[in-house]
Amino acid sequence: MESPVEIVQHTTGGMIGASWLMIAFPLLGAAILLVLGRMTNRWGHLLGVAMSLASFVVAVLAFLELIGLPAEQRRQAVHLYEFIPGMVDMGLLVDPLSISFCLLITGVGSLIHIYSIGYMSHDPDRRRFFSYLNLFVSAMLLLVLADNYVGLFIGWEGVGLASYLLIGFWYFKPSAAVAAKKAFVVNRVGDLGLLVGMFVIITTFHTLTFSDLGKAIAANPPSGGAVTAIGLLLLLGACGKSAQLPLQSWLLDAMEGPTPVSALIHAATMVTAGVYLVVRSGAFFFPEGSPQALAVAIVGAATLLAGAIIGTAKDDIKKGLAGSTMSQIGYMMLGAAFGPVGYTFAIGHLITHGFFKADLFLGAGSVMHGMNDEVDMRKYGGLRKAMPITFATFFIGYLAIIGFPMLSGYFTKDGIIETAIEHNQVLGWLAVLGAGVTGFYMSRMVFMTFFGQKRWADDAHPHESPLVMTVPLMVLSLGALVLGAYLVLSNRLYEFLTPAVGAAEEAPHFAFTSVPGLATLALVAIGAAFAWYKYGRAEVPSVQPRGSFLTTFARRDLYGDALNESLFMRPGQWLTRIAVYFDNRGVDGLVNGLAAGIGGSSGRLRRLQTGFARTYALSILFGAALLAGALLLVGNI
Amino acid sequence: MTTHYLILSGLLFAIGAMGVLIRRNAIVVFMCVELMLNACNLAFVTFARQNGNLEGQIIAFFVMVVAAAEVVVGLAIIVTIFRTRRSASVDDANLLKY
Amino acid sequence: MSPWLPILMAVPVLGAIVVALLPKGSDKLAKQVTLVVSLVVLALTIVMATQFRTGGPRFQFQAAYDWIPSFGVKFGVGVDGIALVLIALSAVLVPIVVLASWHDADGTQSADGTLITPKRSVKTYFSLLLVLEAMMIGVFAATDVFLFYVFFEAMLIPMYFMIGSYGGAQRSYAAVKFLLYSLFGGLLMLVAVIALYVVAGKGTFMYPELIGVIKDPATQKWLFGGFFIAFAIKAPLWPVHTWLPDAAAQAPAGAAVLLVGVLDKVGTFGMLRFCLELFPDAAKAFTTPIVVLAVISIIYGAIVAIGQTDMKRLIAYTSISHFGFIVMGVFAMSQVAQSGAALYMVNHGFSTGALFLAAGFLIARRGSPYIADYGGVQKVAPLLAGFFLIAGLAGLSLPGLSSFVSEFMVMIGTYSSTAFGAGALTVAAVISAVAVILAAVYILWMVQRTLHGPTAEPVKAFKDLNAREIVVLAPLVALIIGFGFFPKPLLDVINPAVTQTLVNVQVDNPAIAEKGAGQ
Amino acid sequence: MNNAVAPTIEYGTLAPMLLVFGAAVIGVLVEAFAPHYVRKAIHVPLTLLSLAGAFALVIVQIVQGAVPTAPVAMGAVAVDGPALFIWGVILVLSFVCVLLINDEGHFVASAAAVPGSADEEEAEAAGVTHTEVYPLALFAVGGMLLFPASHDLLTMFVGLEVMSLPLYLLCGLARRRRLLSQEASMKYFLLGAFSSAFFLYGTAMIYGYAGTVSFTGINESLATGSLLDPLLLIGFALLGVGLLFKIGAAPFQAWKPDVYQGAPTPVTALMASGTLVAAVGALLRVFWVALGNLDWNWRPVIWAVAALTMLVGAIVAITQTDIKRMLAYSSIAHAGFLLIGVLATFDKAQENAKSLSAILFYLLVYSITTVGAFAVVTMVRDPGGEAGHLSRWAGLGKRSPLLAGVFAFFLLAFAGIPLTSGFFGKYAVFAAALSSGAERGDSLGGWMTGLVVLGVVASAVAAFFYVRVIVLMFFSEPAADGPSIAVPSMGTVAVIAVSLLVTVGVGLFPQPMLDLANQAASSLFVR
Repeated sequence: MESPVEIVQHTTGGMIGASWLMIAFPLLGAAILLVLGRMTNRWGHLLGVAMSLASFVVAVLAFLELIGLPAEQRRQAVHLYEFIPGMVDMGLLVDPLSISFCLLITGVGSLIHIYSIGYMSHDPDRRRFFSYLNLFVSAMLLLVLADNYVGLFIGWEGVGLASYLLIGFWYFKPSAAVAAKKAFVVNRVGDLGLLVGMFVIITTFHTLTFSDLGKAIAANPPSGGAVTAIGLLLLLGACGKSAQLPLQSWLLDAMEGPTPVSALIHAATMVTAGVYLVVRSGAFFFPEGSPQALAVAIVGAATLLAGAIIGTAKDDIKKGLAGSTMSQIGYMMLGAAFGPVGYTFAIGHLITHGFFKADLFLGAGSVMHGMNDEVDMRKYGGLRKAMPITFATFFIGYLAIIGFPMLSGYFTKDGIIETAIEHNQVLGWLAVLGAGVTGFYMSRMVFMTFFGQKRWADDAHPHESPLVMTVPLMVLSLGALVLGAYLVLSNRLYEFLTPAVGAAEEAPHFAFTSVPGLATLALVAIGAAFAWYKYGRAEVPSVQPRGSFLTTFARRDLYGDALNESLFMRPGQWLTRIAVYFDNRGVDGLVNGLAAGIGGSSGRLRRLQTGFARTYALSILFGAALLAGALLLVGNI
Repeated sequence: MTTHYLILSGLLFAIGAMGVLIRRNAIVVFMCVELMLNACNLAFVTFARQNGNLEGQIIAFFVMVVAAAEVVVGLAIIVTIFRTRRSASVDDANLLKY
Repeated sequence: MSPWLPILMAVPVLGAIVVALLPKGSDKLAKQVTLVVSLVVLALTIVMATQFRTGGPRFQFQAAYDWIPSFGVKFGVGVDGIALVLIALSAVLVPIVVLASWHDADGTQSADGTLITPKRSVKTYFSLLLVLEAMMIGVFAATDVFLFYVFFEAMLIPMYFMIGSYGGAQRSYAAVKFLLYSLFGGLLMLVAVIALYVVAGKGTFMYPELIGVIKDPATQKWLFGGFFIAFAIKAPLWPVHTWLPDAAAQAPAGAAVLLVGVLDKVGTFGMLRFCLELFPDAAKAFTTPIVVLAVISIIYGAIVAIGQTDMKRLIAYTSISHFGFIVMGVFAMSQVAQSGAALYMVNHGFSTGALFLAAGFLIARRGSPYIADYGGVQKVAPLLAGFFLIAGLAGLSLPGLSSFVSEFMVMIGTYSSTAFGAGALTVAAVISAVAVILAAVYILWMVQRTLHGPTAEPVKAFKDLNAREIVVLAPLVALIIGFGFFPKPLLDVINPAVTQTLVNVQVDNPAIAEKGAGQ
Repeated sequence: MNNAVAPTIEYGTLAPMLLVFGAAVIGVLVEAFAPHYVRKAIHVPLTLLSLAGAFALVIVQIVQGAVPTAPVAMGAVAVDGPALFIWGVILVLSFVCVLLINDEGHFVASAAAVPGSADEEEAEAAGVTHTEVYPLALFAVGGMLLFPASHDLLTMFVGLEVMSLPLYLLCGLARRRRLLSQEASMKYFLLGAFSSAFFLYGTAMIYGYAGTVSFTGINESLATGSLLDPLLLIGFALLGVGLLFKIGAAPFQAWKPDVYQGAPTPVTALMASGTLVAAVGALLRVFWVALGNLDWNWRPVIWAVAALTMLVGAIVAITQTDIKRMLAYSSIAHAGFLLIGVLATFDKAQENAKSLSAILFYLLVYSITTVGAFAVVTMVRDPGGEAGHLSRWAGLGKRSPLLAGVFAFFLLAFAGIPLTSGFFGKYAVFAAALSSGAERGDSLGGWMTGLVVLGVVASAVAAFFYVRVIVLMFFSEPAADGPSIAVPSMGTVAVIAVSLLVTVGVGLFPQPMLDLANQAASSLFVR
């Protein structure tokens, strides 16, 4: 049977044909803001928002045009230009998968742009901030729209760059500078995987374009070995970008960036690029039940637990959310391991997560905004009266993420869990357990922040944020409320994605009363209750108590950094020192030594020139004897 | 019959060379060189006899003339040096070295 | 007989003479004349490049005049695609360098008033620069092996004086090291050149007539060795690289740009042009060891770069790593890899050029090349910081910037090469890919220590880039980004030449991918 | 025997040589009879005109193309293509050297006066000068003409002495640092006499072997007789000593640094250029013409000598601190490069023309550059005379860029950098050597390549000390009490200009000179 992923229509017309505008607008915005510089300080942020909105409009129009088409025509390739002659052309692939990402990116992105107007209003460098945000949006869109791996890779690194710039936005803080560098370098480790993966792909299939790839594979199904290699390499790339084990360590430090950045890049969009990569390549390189698919599942499960555990111990609200992000993406990865159905729920969870996690982050940002940038939850407490709107929206996001029935998270997460259990009991139940932990740490966060008694610093005067910040919160929380139900019930998302990711043997059906589902709910409830018992009812010490071994373990990010430190950084530094020494003393030393040797021999030889005429005469006689001897010798050979 | 003469000339030449190497006084050194030239003359004459042609003997005359010229030049130089340094030792003139 | 190339060489020479003959104290005039001349050359080059027919014969704008008949030497010039782009590179870089080193010879003062370089003869500097330009054009344009050699060696002298008289504290050591190192290689090459002439017995040095003439494998190996060592020193390849960090660190920024950006390319250019096509069997036989050396250079250069404390030395070591890539691409014997390598030569010129110049501007403000003396520059000089960052990103070949395309092509072409010793090539490509991580470390660490963090006390006094400096850096950045997304114009010129090369080397290594979508 | 034929002398062919000798004799008469205040006025034009005239005569012969194909003067002298070329070169060199000699202040007022003594001061005060230097120089030049043109060993010996004896004297006549000068003179004399004794004894043994001293005769008897006769081999070795001593090949190089340093610089220039050219010419004649059939025996030996000479010259020069001494070692190294050319002989004599022209070309460009370099040396002065010590040259480029630039260019030419004459000289010799090595059935084929590689290594080492001087002149700061730059006389300017012109011109367009050399070499040596 011919899998749908092989059918591609080429188009130039219509809004789809013009979908490159989506990338162009923000890019233009970034360029203007960066080139014109200070001149644009006054209106720069507005331009940024405008550009982001513009590409959102384009995305919506393209989306409408796409769903206007019959299902089998919903993969539209747009050829842009010849990139590397004889190897790859630059083109876009507008299909349900990419377009849904476009909507998420531009939609949530625009909201966060708007929010940032208020959040960054006091920052002298707001204009630069918006230029980076635009750059990010454009790169991210290129990532998801590109119809080949090279284009994807360019976007991939582009978002990496934007993330680097934005984490290091407050470059004068050494911690921020270091965090930015760390994020980039760790990501590069993943990029290595993606890069080598591309080597193998092009060598095996002679193309890097998704559509041709489909044909090539259909034409001659490749050996398992190559595909497994490709799959694992791509997975490495995904781990880097999506902060999955073992490349998770950068994400928590990335919170050094301004909160909107954490919301947009390190929660809603960029970090999910790994999931996109897996799903996009799924049809080619991650067939169900293949070892590489299993690897994806394991990574996902491991990360979702690790992230959750880290989340339980963090007092820094943003770091807590970061941990939860890791964990949620772990869920997506887990889902992405199990074929079309899994893809559906993974993408679904990705979208809903995009909403409620952005909601939560921006909420946290709003809290910090009111608490003059205090991030330690032990200095919060009882904020629900001080900032009601923020509280309300944050609370909705909270319910959504812990999977409270009928909210977004509930549908998508349960979908993943059930699919997982269908395919792999162990990992599935681990996911259930993870849900329970989620219930605990999210409740803990809510209780510590909004309930209980005030633990504010004396100079703190918490106040509600301006509308420009709260309106986006409301919109996002609305999404957090309803989106899951809309996507999952009656398989809307599944049907929509099928042309892009292929069809399953049997369409998924969401069961409200399934054993895993109920178990999940129960565990979540227990977790929430325990959180209430520890942080809601009881007094919260405003200084961190030195917790048990387990707590420290979690606080230290499961010793991930310590591991990198001792495993890579220190040996690396030693290696560098040795190499430098070797280069100066060894290689260069050899050269200089040779020179010195010649010089020395010269110094010795000139001593033979004693200045005594009789010595010279001797040398002449000597030479004469040698000459005669040699001649006789040669003559008689 | 002529080999003896050759051996003699060889000995003379060797003695001259040795003298150049071991004697310090410039005059003596120079005389040793002259000795070497005369050894050559002897050899020439001998070979002329051996080859039965006159060239060798003619050459001998040439050599004498050249040797005479050499004496003139040589003595001039050695005397100047002696006047300057109050010594005719070859080894004392040892400023130019290394 | 096309006059293009001779004119292109004559203009700078005449310019140099004019500049040298200017009356005393007319420094400003000298600079202006130099700038004008270099711009004229650039214009001529652009016009010439537009005349170049990609479909046409391999060598175009050919001209050959008898020079030394009794040695069989002709003044023979002509360009194929690769030579053309490299000549264009030189023509682009020179005016930029002229502007960049506008005050290098005037004697510069650091922000805190200490004298960095004393006043030196301005006229000499700029006339040397023009002479160098003529020779750079000549060396790429020469189709007569002897002529190539002559330029190859003669180029050293102006650069030697530029480093020696206008460089930093250690300049004379660096200059002598540079000269002797290259001279030694060159002399070995001279032996090979003569031997080539003798063995070929064609009575000519004209390159096209010498292709495929040397049959005996043993002879090929010896001659290959003679050429290769010279080029390896020039490139420079590990382990004969140690002259570059000294030279580049001591040279004034402008000279360093030309040294690393163009002069060293002669090495890799020579490998591609001479080592491969004149001695194909030897080239194939030596592929594996040379690729091993290249990979060592890539990784080793990157690691040592990380450990540097001196900005210019660091950049020099990054170049060693990049040259490793170029050499690897050349000897991967595949269309993609070699096109990538040729493209890399150009892109590296732009990226490293920008990096050296930006670093130079930084150093000119502080008077110290040491990274530790900086910090928080972005606060006081955001423009400078921005350019420096972009240049750095080009240095770590960030996708979307020109260097990525070439590095990507080299690696992918090497990996997928089916040439002799393909197994080794595959491994080499994978190992070399590790460099993308190391590159991120050495560039971003430098960026972090110089641009970011709290602003260091002496840095506070920095002025941001002035108009001249912006004019210097902007075109480079534009080219870097432009060719990052549209490498096609360059590749279309390069590809036919590479194809011809591969034909002459008798390697059948077709393009690895059929055309992508939409073709 | 009794019907002896009257000897014939081809005066026309020998005219250049005779003119020089004649002028020299007249010079002696002038010394004898003219009052001292007019002597110089007579000597200078006399010398210069005679040299110019001789050169003109050479040109005439070349233009006429009436190059004799047989030895003249009863087989004593061979005025063939190479000889004429060498004559031309020597005459040009000696002309420019006389211009240098002509310059004030190089020569002692009264050689007889003890240095530092009262009568020396008197002599200087009186402004007397040794005008004998002019006839002496002419005699030396005459010897240089005869030496490479002689066609039997006796004539060669006489030529050798006629060339050397005046030089011995000239070496001792420096005005400044007279002790050094006299010492140089004595060393040169003793060692020269010593080596010529070897030459003479070698001649005797060859005579004993061949029964004749004429090259033709020796060559013929080699063709028939045994090549393993000890008489022949030892005789050849002793001849070699004399010749190699003159060109300063190791291990006979010891005299060169001392003498070059001690002698008055104009004389050094004459020795470094003229003597070298003449000696190499003579060497070629003996090795190629007389002993051409013996080359299977001597090539390995000369191979070793060449290698040793190049390396010793290049390496020892590195640590020299006196400019003239350094140039002396450089000239030793170049002698080694020339020997590479001497080795480049072929089976078919006709091909030897290639090597021959290479050597002639090398001699031309090298000697001219050398004269120029020494001319520059004469201009850099301290209160006590020329600033010999290298440290005094520091920063010269700052104080007089032009002079320093010219000198740097000469040094680059010595180092053989392309676009200088020196490069093409080296190239020609190396090419000849490699092609001779490449010819089929040459047992030394690989060895020749090895020697050339050794040669380039040596030139790389040599490059170091040339470059070192450039570094001193340009890259280091001038000393406070740096040497003064003498206001050059017209003569010196002319010398520097000429040699610069040749070095640059040949560096850019070597073809004309190559044509000359080829034409000269095409006819090869007469046999």
